[in-house]
Amino acid sequence: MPQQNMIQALNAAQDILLERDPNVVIFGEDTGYFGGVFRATDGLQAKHGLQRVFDSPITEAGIIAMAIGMGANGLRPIAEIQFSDYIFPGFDQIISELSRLRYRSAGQYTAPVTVRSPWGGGIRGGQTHSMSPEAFFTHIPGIKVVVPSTPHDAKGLLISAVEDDDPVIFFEPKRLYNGPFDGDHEAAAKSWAQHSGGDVPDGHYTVPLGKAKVVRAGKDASIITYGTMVHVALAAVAKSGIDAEIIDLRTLAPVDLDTITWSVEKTGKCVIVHEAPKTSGFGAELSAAIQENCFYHLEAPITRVTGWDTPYPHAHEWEYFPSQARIINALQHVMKV
Amino acid sequence: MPQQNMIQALNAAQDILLERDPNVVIFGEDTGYFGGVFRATDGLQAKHGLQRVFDSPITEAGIIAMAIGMGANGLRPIAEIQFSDYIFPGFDQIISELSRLRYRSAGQYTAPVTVRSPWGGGIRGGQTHSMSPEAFFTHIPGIKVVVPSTPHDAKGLLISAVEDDDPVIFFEPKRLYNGPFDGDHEAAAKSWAQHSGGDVPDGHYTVPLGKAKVVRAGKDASIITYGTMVHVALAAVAKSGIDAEIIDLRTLAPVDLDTITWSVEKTGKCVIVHEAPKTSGFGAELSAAIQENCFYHLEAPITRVTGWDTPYPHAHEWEYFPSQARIINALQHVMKV
Amino acid sequence: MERNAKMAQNNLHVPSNVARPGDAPDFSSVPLEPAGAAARPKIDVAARETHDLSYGLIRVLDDDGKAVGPWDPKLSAETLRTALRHMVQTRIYDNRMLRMHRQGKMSFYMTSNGEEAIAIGQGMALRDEDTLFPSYRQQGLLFVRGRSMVDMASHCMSNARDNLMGRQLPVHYTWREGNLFSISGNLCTQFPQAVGWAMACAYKGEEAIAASWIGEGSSAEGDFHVAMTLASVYRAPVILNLVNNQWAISTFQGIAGGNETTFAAKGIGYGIPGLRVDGNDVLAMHAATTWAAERARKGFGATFIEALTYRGGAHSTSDDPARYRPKEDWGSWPLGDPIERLKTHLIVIGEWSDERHAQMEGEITDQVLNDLKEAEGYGTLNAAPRPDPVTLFDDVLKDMPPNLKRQREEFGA
Amino acid sequence: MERNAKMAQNNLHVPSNVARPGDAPDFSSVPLEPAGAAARPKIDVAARETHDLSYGLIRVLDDDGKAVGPWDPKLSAETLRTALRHMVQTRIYDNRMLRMHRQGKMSFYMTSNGEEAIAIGQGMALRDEDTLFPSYRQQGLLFVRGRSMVDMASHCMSNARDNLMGRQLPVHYTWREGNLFSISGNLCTQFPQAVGWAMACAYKGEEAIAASWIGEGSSAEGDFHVAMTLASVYRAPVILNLVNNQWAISTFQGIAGGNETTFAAKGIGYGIPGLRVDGNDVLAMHAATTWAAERARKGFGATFIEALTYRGGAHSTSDDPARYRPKEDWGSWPLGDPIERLKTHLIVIGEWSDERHAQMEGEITDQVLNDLKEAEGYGTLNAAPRPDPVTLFDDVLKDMPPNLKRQREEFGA
Ligand SMILES: Cc1ncc(C[n+]2csc(CCOP(=O)(O)OP(=O)(O)O)c2C)c(N)n1
Ligand SMILES: Cc1ncc(C[n+]2csc(CCOP(=O)(O)OP(=O)(O)O)c2C)c(N)n1
Ligand SMILES: [Mg+2]
Ligand SMILES: [Mg+2]
Repeated sequence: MPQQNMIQALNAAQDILLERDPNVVIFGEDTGYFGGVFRATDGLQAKHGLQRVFDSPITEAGIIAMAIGMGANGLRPIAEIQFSDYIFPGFDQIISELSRLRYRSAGQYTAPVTVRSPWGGGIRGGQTHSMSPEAFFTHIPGIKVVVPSTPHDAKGLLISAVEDDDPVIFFEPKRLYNGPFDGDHEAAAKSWAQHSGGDVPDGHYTVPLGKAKVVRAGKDASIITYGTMVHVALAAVAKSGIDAEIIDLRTLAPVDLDTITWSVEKTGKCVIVHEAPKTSGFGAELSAAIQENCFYHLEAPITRVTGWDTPYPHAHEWEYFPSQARIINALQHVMKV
Repeated sequence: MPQQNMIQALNAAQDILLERDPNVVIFGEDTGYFGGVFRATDGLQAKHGLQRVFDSPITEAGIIAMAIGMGANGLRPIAEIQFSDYIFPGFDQIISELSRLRYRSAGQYTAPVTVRSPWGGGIRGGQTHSMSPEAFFTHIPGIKVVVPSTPHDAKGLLISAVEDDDPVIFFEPKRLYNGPFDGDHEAAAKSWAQHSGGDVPDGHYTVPLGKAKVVRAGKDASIITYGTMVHVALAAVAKSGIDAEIIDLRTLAPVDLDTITWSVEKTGKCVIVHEAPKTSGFGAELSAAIQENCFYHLEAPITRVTGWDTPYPHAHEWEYFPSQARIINALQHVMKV
Repeated sequence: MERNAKMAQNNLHVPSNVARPGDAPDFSSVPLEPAGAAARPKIDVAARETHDLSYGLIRVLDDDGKAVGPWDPKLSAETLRTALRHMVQTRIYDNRMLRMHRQGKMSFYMTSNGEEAIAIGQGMALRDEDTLFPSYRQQGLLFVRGRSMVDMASHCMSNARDNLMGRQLPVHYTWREGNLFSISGNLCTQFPQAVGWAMACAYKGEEAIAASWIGEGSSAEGDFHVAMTLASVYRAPVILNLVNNQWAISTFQGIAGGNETTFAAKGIGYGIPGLRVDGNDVLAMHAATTWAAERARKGFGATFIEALTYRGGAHSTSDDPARYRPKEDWGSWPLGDPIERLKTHLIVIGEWSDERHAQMEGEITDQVLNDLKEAEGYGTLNAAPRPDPVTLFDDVLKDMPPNLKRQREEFGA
Repeated sequence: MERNAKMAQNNLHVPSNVARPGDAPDFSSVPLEPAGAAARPKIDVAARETHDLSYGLIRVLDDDGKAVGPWDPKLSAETLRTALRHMVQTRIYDNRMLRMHRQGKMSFYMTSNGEEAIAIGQGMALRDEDTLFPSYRQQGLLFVRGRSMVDMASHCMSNARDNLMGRQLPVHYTWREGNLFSISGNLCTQFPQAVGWAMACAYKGEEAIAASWIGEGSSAEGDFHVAMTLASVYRAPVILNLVNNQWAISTFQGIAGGNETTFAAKGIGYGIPGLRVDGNDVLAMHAATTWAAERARKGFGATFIEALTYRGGAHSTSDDPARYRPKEDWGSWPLGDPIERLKTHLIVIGEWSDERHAQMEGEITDQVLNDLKEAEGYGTLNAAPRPDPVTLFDDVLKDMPPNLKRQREEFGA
């Protein structure tokens, strides 16, 4: 099968979507001529034309609002927010408008908008190029939230997202664009060519929204995670000697609670891992929901391994970014019981 | 002691703050000449002058940004956002700027801003006058989040908030402005004059930030809540025959985990109640933290009673707003074990 | 002492030059340019050349009730009578609804008293396929587009016939069939959405355009700028309208920046022609909109229109204007009452009379009463029938997600 | 087929009239008004009367290197040499830092090549007590205010001497001592904050003012409008500057709206005078800022200044401009190189020579190398010493909250 990195997979997905549906349009800051600061739309303007893949002014509110108007009027916009740290000028248009349009109009108007945005840390981007703001979006009824962890899933999920008739916030773990990253920042960079997740079929295929994936089967404990942390967790488990199951959520909203509870009921132990700050992070919802559903199966407290409750630091990135060691600690902690 | 409703108490707090500190300024939409759409600044412009209590243009981003600039330059602004549903155009200025200024400047610049905003449902306001967006703010490092439930606390907490050197988001349960509301919307409106929380001392006093209050001692179960739901929970417990302890958090960030764990360890059962949608609401963080800290004391799953995962409806407000009945159900559920 | 010393030298400028309760209304700053004086440029005019139009005032109806000057849209008497009928119907509907609010039949209401010429004049200058993105104060658009009052009132009473299933506050209409977008409670958000909609019209090669309305107070929101920027950059076929009714709840237009400039002049800074129009002159509103619509349809891009008017009533049923502005100020508004002005014009040109007017008012009143009564039959906010409560779980997403299914079950469905 | 039919009639306008790699640079739209031609109005001028200034170009240095016209600030030769020194130092510092970035000593860097006259000319026209709210491309301000390069580079290398404790990306300086506000990575957010700061100056009755800078690309953000609105309404003593360096990363100024108007003209729509100034002419920048500062201090409110310039280098170390613009385009920029222009002027007036210039460059280079070396002694991004990691838990709030205490403990402190 062809090997692609995540950028290539995302680019291919968009190319296919543009090809198949004349109503698909792509815009965002630097997404047109240049093809995006991460090159996810590279070549698409040249191929599909200025009017289908174009640059927007620097206004995230405008990018979302324009997408709403276009989406309601029959187009299927893919709007790029250059970094998810910069989504907040557009937050009102997402929470008050995009997410509620179907509900408040009782289905008369809807906007099938996909918002793509590079997300998460690990690239020395400091506090304004590293955020993981997914928790905010999971608290908004009326939108879906997706985070892929491999090129294969990125392509299949993006196609699903754009073809979905609901608004989708599609967060891309930018540290995974060029290769899987297991948290060991001192090791040589790995490439997707050596990873099965880099096997990306040609052409159109979908990975369904709302379905988690067991990326490592195990019986001792369950690790619930998504994005870059999937790979950090895999490496941690390999080193830990603990037979932990790892679940890659892929879609955070609506979350696949069935797969989660199936796993936790089996293992009785659960570690949740994400990059965002702990307090009111998405791990809180996961923990609460698991505890509600698996209370009688839990043998140890559900433990969260997360970023600290501080802004994302620059120099101390590796003291902030959840490490394999912290995951191993948490696993040992839940196993001790 | 003088009896005041919550608006009068908030008004008195601001009057005192203006009086004591020439650097206190108040602004927001309609806060100046008119004294605010809920009258919380009524009479303050006439008394303290046009330059200290004034109207702002309709720009929530501008209200926050102006407060940041003024606050960094030595003033102590109280910025009103007319409804917390309308805080989102200012969300970027809160999350990217206000909350991080101290951190990113390593303490060189700080902005002691208090953002007051009417919050929560129960007034037939529909989806744009009823939201409870507190969870978003508890996920932002660098700000404090306060929700009072009585006139007494509202005054004391607001004075603490404004005198605090950190930014504080101060959410006011608008359904409690004129009287305690226990969720029974068909009953005659009650007045604060008949409620001990309406005893509001004259002059300057403070209620400390970061300290929860046990509003009803009990031994069978713990109810953790805040805002309007404190009163609904009180009524529900009274009817339930279950001797539940009720904790009014008052400050959500930083939350008083000591008081919470002390109570839950005692009762072994916990019900969390809030108005906001369930998924990733602040109840998720509470549940996760309680489970982490009280795991071995828990005799039943922590149960959340919340708004549904929909936008706030208009006609069906009372089907949405968490009722006494739902709280009683949850209590019975945790007691059944 | 120290405080007072400080206070003494406080140089912060806060605009406050407006008449307040107890003062006589002061409208001396309202420009009373003579009707017919403003030039009517070609539709491909450069924005810079609309300088005078953006600081002046486009008026067609003069003090004697005659239509004059290059902006006279030369509408037929039939069309003018239709406009008058819509305006009168809007006024009567509004005022009856206000009464029904007092009777507890709905939770909230907002009238458009005094501003009827804007929605009606502009609405009539547009085509049915053009999509409208109004604020909450252009109910006249619905009358132009022929919506039934039974449906309108049913929405406002959140009853079983409400096409929004009781999910929205009154007056926040949506009517897809009539190409009227979902009205938002969040100010100004619709402005850039209308631009996106218009861009999609251009993308699809359609002739349809979009039009949006905000209040002068709302124009301070960032979304205003965002809309203007996008409309300019992509030359979107959109008409962006600002209704300057002098008030934003209790704050006067100076707080929105109106003391330092006209609102219309903002257009030019974006390279968008700015027109300042007498908002109480239905002919002028119609003419300006016709001009802007042709400009948009021919590919010259957006137009920004400031309609100068006065909010006749309270902001909404939640406020009492007597607390912040002089009583009876509406009566001294120098641009008059839009209904009276059109009525006079029709009489002056011999196409109307006081008798016919009174008769029409009577007919409309009957119909309004009739329709509102019929609507009440479908329920009111506090009297059944109303939408089935379990529908509150619908339409969050296209297909109900598992969390909502669980919650609906918990709800007892 | 159907798709192609659809595509054929796509009428969406997307600006694209800019030279791209392979094309010859095309600067034909840059207004080359003769130096000295623009009028210099009184500081209390009405915004409307700056119409010509906002569409024209204020220039002082003519093609022969002479200072001409009413905007000539008549600076002493001493002051001009200081300006030249700051500009040269900025350029040399920038370029050395770029090299250090390539050596892995910092994570990121942004130069201000070609834009030095803006920060330096404007910085020198302000007073030390005026607070500066720059974007990431006005490092020249720090030189004007006398910050040590050791400290600047220490920040950029996030080393043990970094006054920001390693918390910020390079070039996102904060320097309270020098009244330079915390530079944000979020575009345009500082613009309305500067207005708030300035309002507090007025509130306290101070003479100090605020000044802020954004790029032309950033001006599309809602915060631009919010800042202009607040500055207008409250007549804030602030100077709001827009640096139009033609590019926002890979997008040209047409995408920000520059094809349809000048940026300066936006000021007028707010009732704020708009000045368009040759940004590569340090005298013009100084003069415009002096005018605006006096206006602000005397209570007449804000001024909006567009500085027309060209981004000489890459956007940042993260992009390669060869992918989106013609090579060597900077060399054909019609307004020249700001350093060359000031140097020529000083030579023309007999106050400078090529020899002295070369000597100064040598001295500055030595000092830069020296200071950067000293800074490296305090560590680099990848070589100790660096700020103690446990400090990452500090300064979130004034007092560390319990959740952070627990986390710091978990961290192992
Ligand atoms: C984002 C937002 N902020 C605040 C409000 C509250 N609000 C509702 S109407 C209004 C005044 C609007 O005034 P204007 O734009 O002039 O419109 P008008 O009511 O005069 O038609 C305000 C402040 C809101 N609905 N949305
Ligand atoms: C809110 C926000 N959106 C996007 C970005 C990403 N970004 C950083 S710089 C830049 C271009 C800015 O261009 P301009 O304002 O012209 O300034 P210049 O770089 O030319 O000085 C962009 C899009 C950001 N930092 N913040
Ligand atoms: Mg208004
Ligand atoms: Mg630029």
